[in-house]
Amino acid sequence: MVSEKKTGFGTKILSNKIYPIVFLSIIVFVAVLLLMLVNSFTQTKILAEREAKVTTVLQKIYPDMNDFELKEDIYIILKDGDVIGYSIIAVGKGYGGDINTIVGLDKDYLVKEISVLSNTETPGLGTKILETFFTDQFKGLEPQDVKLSKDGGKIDAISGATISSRAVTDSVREAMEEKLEIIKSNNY
Amino acid sequence: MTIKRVKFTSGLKLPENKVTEHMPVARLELPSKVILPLQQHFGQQCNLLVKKGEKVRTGQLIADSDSFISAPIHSTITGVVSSVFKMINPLANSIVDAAEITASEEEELDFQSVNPVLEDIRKELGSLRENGEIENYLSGKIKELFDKINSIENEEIIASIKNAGIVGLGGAAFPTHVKLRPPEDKKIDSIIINGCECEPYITADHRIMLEYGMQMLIGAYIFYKVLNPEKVYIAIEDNKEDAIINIDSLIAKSGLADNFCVVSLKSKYPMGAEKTLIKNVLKRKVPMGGLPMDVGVVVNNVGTCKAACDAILKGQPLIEKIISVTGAVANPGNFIVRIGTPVSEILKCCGEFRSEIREIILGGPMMGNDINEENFPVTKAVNCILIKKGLPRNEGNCIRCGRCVNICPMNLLPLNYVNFVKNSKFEMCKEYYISSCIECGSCAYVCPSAIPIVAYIKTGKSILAGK
Amino acid sequence: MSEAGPSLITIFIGMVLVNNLILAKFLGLCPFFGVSKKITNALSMGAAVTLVMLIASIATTLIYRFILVPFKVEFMNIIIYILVIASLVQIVELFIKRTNITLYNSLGIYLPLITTNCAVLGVTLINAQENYTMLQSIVSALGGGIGFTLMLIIMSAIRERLEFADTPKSMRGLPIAFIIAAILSLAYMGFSGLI
Amino acid sequence: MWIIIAILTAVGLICGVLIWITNKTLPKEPASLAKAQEVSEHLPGMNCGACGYPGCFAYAQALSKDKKVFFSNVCATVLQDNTMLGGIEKSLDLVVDKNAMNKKAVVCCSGDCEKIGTYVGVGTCKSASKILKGFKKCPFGCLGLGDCTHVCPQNAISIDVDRKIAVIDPDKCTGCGLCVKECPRNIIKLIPADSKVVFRCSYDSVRDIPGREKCESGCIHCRKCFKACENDAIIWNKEKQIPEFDLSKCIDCGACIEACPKNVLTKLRVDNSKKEKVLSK
Amino acid sequence: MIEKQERLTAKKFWQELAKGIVITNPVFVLVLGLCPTLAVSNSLNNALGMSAGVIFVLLGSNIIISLLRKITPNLVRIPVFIVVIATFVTILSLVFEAYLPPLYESLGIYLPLIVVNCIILGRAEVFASKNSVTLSIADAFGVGFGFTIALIIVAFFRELLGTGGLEVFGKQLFSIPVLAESPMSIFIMPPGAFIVLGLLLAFFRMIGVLKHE
Amino acid sequence: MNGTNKENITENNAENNVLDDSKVSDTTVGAAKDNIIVRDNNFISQSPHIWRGISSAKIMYIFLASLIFPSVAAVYFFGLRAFWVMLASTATAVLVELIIKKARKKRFKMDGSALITGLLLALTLPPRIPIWMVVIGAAFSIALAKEVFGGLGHNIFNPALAGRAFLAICFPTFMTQWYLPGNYGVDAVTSASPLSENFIFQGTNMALYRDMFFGNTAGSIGETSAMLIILAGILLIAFRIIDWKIPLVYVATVVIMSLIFGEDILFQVMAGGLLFGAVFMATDYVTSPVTGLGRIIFAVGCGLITFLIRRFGAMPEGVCFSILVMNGFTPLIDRYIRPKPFGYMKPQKAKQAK
Ligand SMILES: Cc1cc2nc3c(=O)[nH]c(=O)nc-3n(C[C@H](O)[C@H](O)[C@H](O)COP(=O)(O)O)c2cc1C
Ligand SMILES: Cc1cc2nc3c(=O)[nH]c(=O)nc-3n(C[C@H](O)[C@H](O)[C@H](O)COP(=O)(O)O)c2cc1C
Ligand SMILES: Cc1cc2nc3c(=O)[nH]c(=O)nc-3n(C[C@H](O)[C@H](O)[C@H](O)COP(=O)(O)O)c2cc1C
Ligand SMILES: Cc1cc2nc3c(=O)[nH]c(=O)nc-3n(C[C@H](O)[C@H](O)[C@H](O)CO)c2cc1C
Ligand code: SF4
Ligand code: SF4
Ligand code: SF4
Ligand code: SF4
Ligand code: FES
Repeated sequence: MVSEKKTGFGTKILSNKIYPIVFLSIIVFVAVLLLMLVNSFTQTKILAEREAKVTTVLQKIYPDMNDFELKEDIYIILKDGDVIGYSIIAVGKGYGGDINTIVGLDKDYLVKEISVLSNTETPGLGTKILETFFTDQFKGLEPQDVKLSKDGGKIDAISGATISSRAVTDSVREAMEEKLEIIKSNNY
Repeated sequence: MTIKRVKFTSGLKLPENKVTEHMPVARLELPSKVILPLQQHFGQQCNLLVKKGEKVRTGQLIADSDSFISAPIHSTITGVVSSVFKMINPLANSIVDAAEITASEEEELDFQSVNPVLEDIRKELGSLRENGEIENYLSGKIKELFDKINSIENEEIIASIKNAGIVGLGGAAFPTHVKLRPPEDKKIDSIIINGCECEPYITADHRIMLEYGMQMLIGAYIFYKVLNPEKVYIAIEDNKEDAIINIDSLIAKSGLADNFCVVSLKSKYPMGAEKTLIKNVLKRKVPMGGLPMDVGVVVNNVGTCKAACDAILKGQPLIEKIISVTGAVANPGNFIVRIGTPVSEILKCCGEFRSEIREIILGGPMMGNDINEENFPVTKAVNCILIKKGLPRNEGNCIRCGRCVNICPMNLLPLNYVNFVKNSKFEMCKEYYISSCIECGSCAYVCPSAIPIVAYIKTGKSILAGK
Repeated sequence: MSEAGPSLITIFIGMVLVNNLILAKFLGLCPFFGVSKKITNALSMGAAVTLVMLIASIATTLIYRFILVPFKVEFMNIIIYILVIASLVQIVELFIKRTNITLYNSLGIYLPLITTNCAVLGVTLINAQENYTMLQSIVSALGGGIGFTLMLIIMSAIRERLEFADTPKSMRGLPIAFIIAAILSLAYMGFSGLI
Repeated sequence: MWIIIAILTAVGLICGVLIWITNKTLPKEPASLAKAQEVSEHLPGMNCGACGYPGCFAYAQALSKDKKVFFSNVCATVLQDNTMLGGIEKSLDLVVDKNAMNKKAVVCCSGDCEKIGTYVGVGTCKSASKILKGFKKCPFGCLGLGDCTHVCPQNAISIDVDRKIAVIDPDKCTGCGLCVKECPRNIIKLIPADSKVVFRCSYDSVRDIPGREKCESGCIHCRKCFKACENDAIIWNKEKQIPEFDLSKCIDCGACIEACPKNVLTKLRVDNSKKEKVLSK
Repeated sequence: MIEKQERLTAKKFWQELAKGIVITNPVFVLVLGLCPTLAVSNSLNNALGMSAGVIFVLLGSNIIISLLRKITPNLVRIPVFIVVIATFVTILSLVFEAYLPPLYESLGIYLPLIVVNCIILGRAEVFASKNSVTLSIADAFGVGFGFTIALIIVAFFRELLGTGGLEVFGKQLFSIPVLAESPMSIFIMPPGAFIVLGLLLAFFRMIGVLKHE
Repeated sequence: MNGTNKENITENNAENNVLDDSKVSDTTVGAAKDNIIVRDNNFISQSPHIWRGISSAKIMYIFLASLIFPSVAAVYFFGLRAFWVMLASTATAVLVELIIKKARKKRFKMDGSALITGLLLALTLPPRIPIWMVVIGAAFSIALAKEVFGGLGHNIFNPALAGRAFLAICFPTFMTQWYLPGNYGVDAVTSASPLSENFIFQGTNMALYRDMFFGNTAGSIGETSAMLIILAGILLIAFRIIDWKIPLVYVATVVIMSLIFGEDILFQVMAGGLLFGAVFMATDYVTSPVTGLGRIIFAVGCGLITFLIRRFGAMPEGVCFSILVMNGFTPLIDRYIRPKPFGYMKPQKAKQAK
């Protein structure tokens, strides 16, 4: 299609043997350049969004917080510079995939509140882990109590969704046990 | 006793319905006319040698062909060629020439010459009327007879069989002389005489083995002499115990026990089909697309043996044969009929139909062909006339039950052919080896959805053959 | 492999059965429905896709680990990945066209479709998302390709059989293929939780 | 930032080079393929197979190798369509006399005849004709089970339920000839599209089959049509005992049609308003 | 050919537009771009977001490719087209991530996959690389709207049956009493997507909108 | 190309050729061919001219009869509620089939297959599932898993199982609520089925086996009593309705896998729907391969997948899904697993022979 057009100047370039390579490179170059530009505009906004998201979640758990610090995957919640709690992320394997839960601890290392950030459970069944009747059970528990009642803990599983319930509970407990050690040893 | 019993075989257990089993063979009176299609065998159609209006005698050659795979045709009564026309051959679904011969009063025989050494036997046989007498006479002189037969050249025997127009009477009507002349490189080590008669209703072969046992055995001996195999097996299903015993004793009497033996087979359909028969008797498998002689075997029907005996001993060409007339008729029976006798003449002797809506089937219920009117003649390939109540089938969807697959003696997948033919995928039929099907009908018999599978297969085959 | 992560067998089973590209992830549907009428075509299409997937995974993992991550330009992955894949397909197409014309005819317009086959890009993106190592990427691509081919073959065998079926007229062809895909996907949901 | 841009551009460059090298090193594609590609653009693309090749592209390949194929294996759909035909003529450098090649299929059977019995079996003409040459008295007549209707890509064939025979709509028929091959009784014939009179009987030379005499609606070889034609357009075929037509002389007067006592002769376009389409696709 | 088409009339523009929506509806007629259609049609929200994205990319790439059509060498045609498309997709995904994070998350991997949406490359190959810029714009809009309509129809059924109600941009439109309590969740899962699209295709064929095979 | 039309023709033809005794007309034709009798009441058909006479419908009804065992047990264990579930399911199945056949202008034949589908579906459901869900499931079975493919004989997937899988994914909550037999009341307590995560049995193994053998466990309404299912299976095999290969190989595979992985064999065999599926559902002709070897492969596949899902998967039960998965493989198996024709020789060998 291209070579048929015989119009003076263009012909020479267009029929050059390595023209395809050059053309492709130019296109890639322009595209990459363009993307770098766009990215530089949006980057700040994206980062801000991400941070805002974390803040809103934390804000919900600690209404009176006004700042936080991130150390070794642990959010240290501050109010006017004083530590009022710690937040950690727990990842468990549910029925449909990973379940990410944010666990808010108070100063005494007890669960203040948990909130499921993302999941891929069966709607209407596994997704009941989002509901408060389930998450409220965690309030005030120590790590060793964060277990399904079947397994000897204090959390009642959602009927029909044991797998999801267990995934949340176990991941919360494991995360707490692991991170509390870090918190205690480093004295955050 | 030299009975070999084969116990375990696969196959279909059919309701036998062999009502004519105990009815002795009766000779039908000569027909007032016969119709002789010029192709009654597998192979080339013959050219008519007589003209309309010409007078012919019983046994006179009226049609022949130059082709190797072909068999001449003889007039079966004495009379005048009253017309020459075309007719539909129901067995091959083709249009063939045919000659009609109207009988005259007196029967005149025109048999071929017989080898000089057998001349006297023929004379003596000619004086005997009753079949029983013939049998007795033959068994009396059996050793002498074998010697005489041994002294005849193979070529001459084969030529006589060819000139007698003998074809396989087991159903395929394959010219017998072709089978007696295997290619040089194929050594025949066994002959199987097929007395299975696995189809329901038919009893013609059974009666031959009971009443014409000696003649059959002599026929078998003739084949034995020509092909010179190590062993001759006479294969009979175990529902014909009397025939097994009869043949066994005849073998013993004739001193053939070294090389001849009776094989008793389970009565399963399709035991009589060449390939299954060879498998069951000899445990050999005829290769796909191959012939029995590829595994060193020749299979012949008992009727063919008797015809060979008639031809060699009496010089009588194939002008008559034994058939069963059975089914929904008042007086069923086994009859000797002249070839070419219209079905209507035979049925006259058998009384009224017992069923209004009926099928007239030439052959057995599993493989026979329907005809639509009673003027069709009995040809060389017909061994039974079966009148049956029509069976309207309500073809349903295949439910893939696999029954057809299990039953198929050729290990095929019959259900696929139905789909392929329905959807004109004939090439696929080839891929699934449709040509291996022997059209035994087992699959259609067991199909719970009443699919006429064989009809589909026949369609597919003939389309592939480009017909 | 220094990084922890799902074991290779988990990745493989996951890609073949549990998170089958076609049935669970909705990737590569166009060729799945387009090239599944005959088993032979399905096989060669599957093989071609698997091959491209494998090479693409290796190339993109290299690019991801050694260019995009160090320079913190992960957002560039789409454009670079697709460039690599498109070039690869172009090469494969040229290769088949020039060496085996019958194969080319039977694959016909679907060869270029491999480029736009979501499955290939999908696998490379998943690899990046899950931060798989080289070995893991290879296994994941292999699993993805095999899962894709398997479904393609199953589907084509079913459709070959359905050619003989008395399917309602308006259901013939694609609609019935969708229903088959639905029930297949239903059946393969039974594998969930295997990993 | 410039480094990364440079690196990524380099990736693009590498890709381009690889493609370029592949292109150079592999053998060139045969020129015929490009030609076939071009030809196939002017083909209908239905892949009906009527031309005798497995598909349109195969046909195109054959055409690009030898353009005479167009005359031996003509694609009737192209013949009907001027733009396609023009395209083919141009790309193959051909001149096609459209009229000479244009054909219509007609069913050479004019009606139901008696049946010889109740046929119970597979409902296709192919199967039915395998047994006693079909269940109709005439061993040549149309069985009316409609095998031909399934193959017609134009849906031109339907079954006339009254007469139980197939009827072809000449306006839809493109003369592709698929039905001719399909009919097991060989009674569909291709005749020039400008034929005026159609002889609708196939019962010619084979006669006198007992019980299967010629049917009520067939030719009785009375020669009345031959006598009725004043323009010598009918030639009597002595061997087959049937009329044949000289198109150039026929003036479409209809005298022969009038004369035929058995209504075996009809116009190409018969009035088929009564016809009920029951079995077409 | 090309010259002729460039003498464009307003009528032709509208024709192309309409053709894209109905006659060559990318989903129902051409059956292309299935992956995003099925993957993101589990809710009306996602469907709308996806459609917007597709229209944007289609428009952008059609314009650029149409502009480049005369100087693009055949050998690297596809890589070039796809790079152009990918650029737009990346821009889109950056913008979505920055300004519409919820949508960005729910579209997930399918947002980048717009790049391989067969529709877009298909249009580039079949249309934009052979036609003028204006016509390409019409084509982009036509096909884009066709895609949108298809997506909305599919999403409508899936969300309705799968959740027992409809919700757009956070507003509950309505819900069906019994279903809302125990929704047929299969419809927002993969099998449901196949079923809905399959039945829709059959339905359109039945009422004669689409041709039978 | 067009199965529809051809079927029409056959039907048409059968109707055209109705046996009408009044039409018996003896016509004598021609002089030379005297006494040729053409009769309308003459049948002409291809061989064979006899037929065994066990029709598909008969097979279906015998199969249905064998289903009486688990059905009666279901009512005994789970009360009238089970009966209503069965009734709703069968009625819906037959009704939907009728409607679709009518809409497609096809003959509706009561061949019992829809009854089987309906009943089998019901027997695989938990006892307290809401009736409207049963109706949806049965409608799905017949409409989208059977009739879209063309009806009896054409479907790829087992309709009853497809319906069950549909329900399992649609309404997982309801489909995972089991009840112990015997308490028919409105407020019956849920109980775990033996394969469930939290199934705890207080008692000896023997007692557990006994309960499972006689059917005194929680589970789908038809699957609990191993004894009756085995009995029905033996009868079906004896009457040659089902092929022994599928159920036997299926169960044997699970047994072998249990041995390898050290599971409790008797428990694995009797728990859940394994026996029920192996006897009644994997044996469905339409959706399983036709050849013997094919069936064995099919059954082994079913067994492996069942065990895989039970042991490693999230679902407590794998029978339904494994049979469905293998149904998908059936056309492939049938395509490539073919018996060698009688006397088959490899092409080269055949050439050498010639
Ligand atoms: C389609 C389907 C989806 C399911 N989804 C979930 C889920 O999201 N979460 C869960 O824990 N169990 C789910 N299950 C149920 C599990 O397979 C299993 O039955 C349950 O975990 C057992 O819980 P129970 O002991 O509380 O009854 C689902 C089941 C099916 C059939
Ligand atoms: C083309 C052809 C050639 C044959 N040639 C021979 C032959 O040379 N020798 C032989 O013994 N049989 C030959 N046969 C006969 C077959 O072996 C067999 O006897 C015949 O087909 C009848 O068998 P059936 O009744 O089982 O069908 C031939 C058959 C066919 C079809
Ligand atoms: C299904 C089937 C069944 C047959 N049954 C018999 C039978 O019962 N008796 C018999 O003599 N031939 C039977 N034949 C024919 C034999 O295969 C074979 O052709 C015959 O025995 C050869 O002998 P002939 O040439 O003397 O006829 C049968 C053939 C087929 C295909
Ligand atoms: C032995 C046998 C087993 C059957 N099993 C099933 C079954 O599991 N599910 C079902 O829906 N129908 C079953 N049917 C009925 C029928 O075959 C089934 O509905 C077909 O799949 C419909 O085409 C069975 C029938 C028989 C004879
Ligand atoms: S397929 Fe042929 S050989 Fe096999 S059972 Fe049927 S008719 Fe007999
Ligand atoms: S016996 Fe009949 S129903 Fe059974 S598989 Fe064979 S053709 Fe189908
Ligand atoms: S013309 Fe058509 S309907 Fe008539 S016999 Fe031929 S194929 Fe059958
Ligand atoms: S009627 Fe025959 S020749 Fe005419 S278009 Fe149809 S198939 Fe072709
Ligand atoms: S959109 Fe076509 S393959 Fe995914």
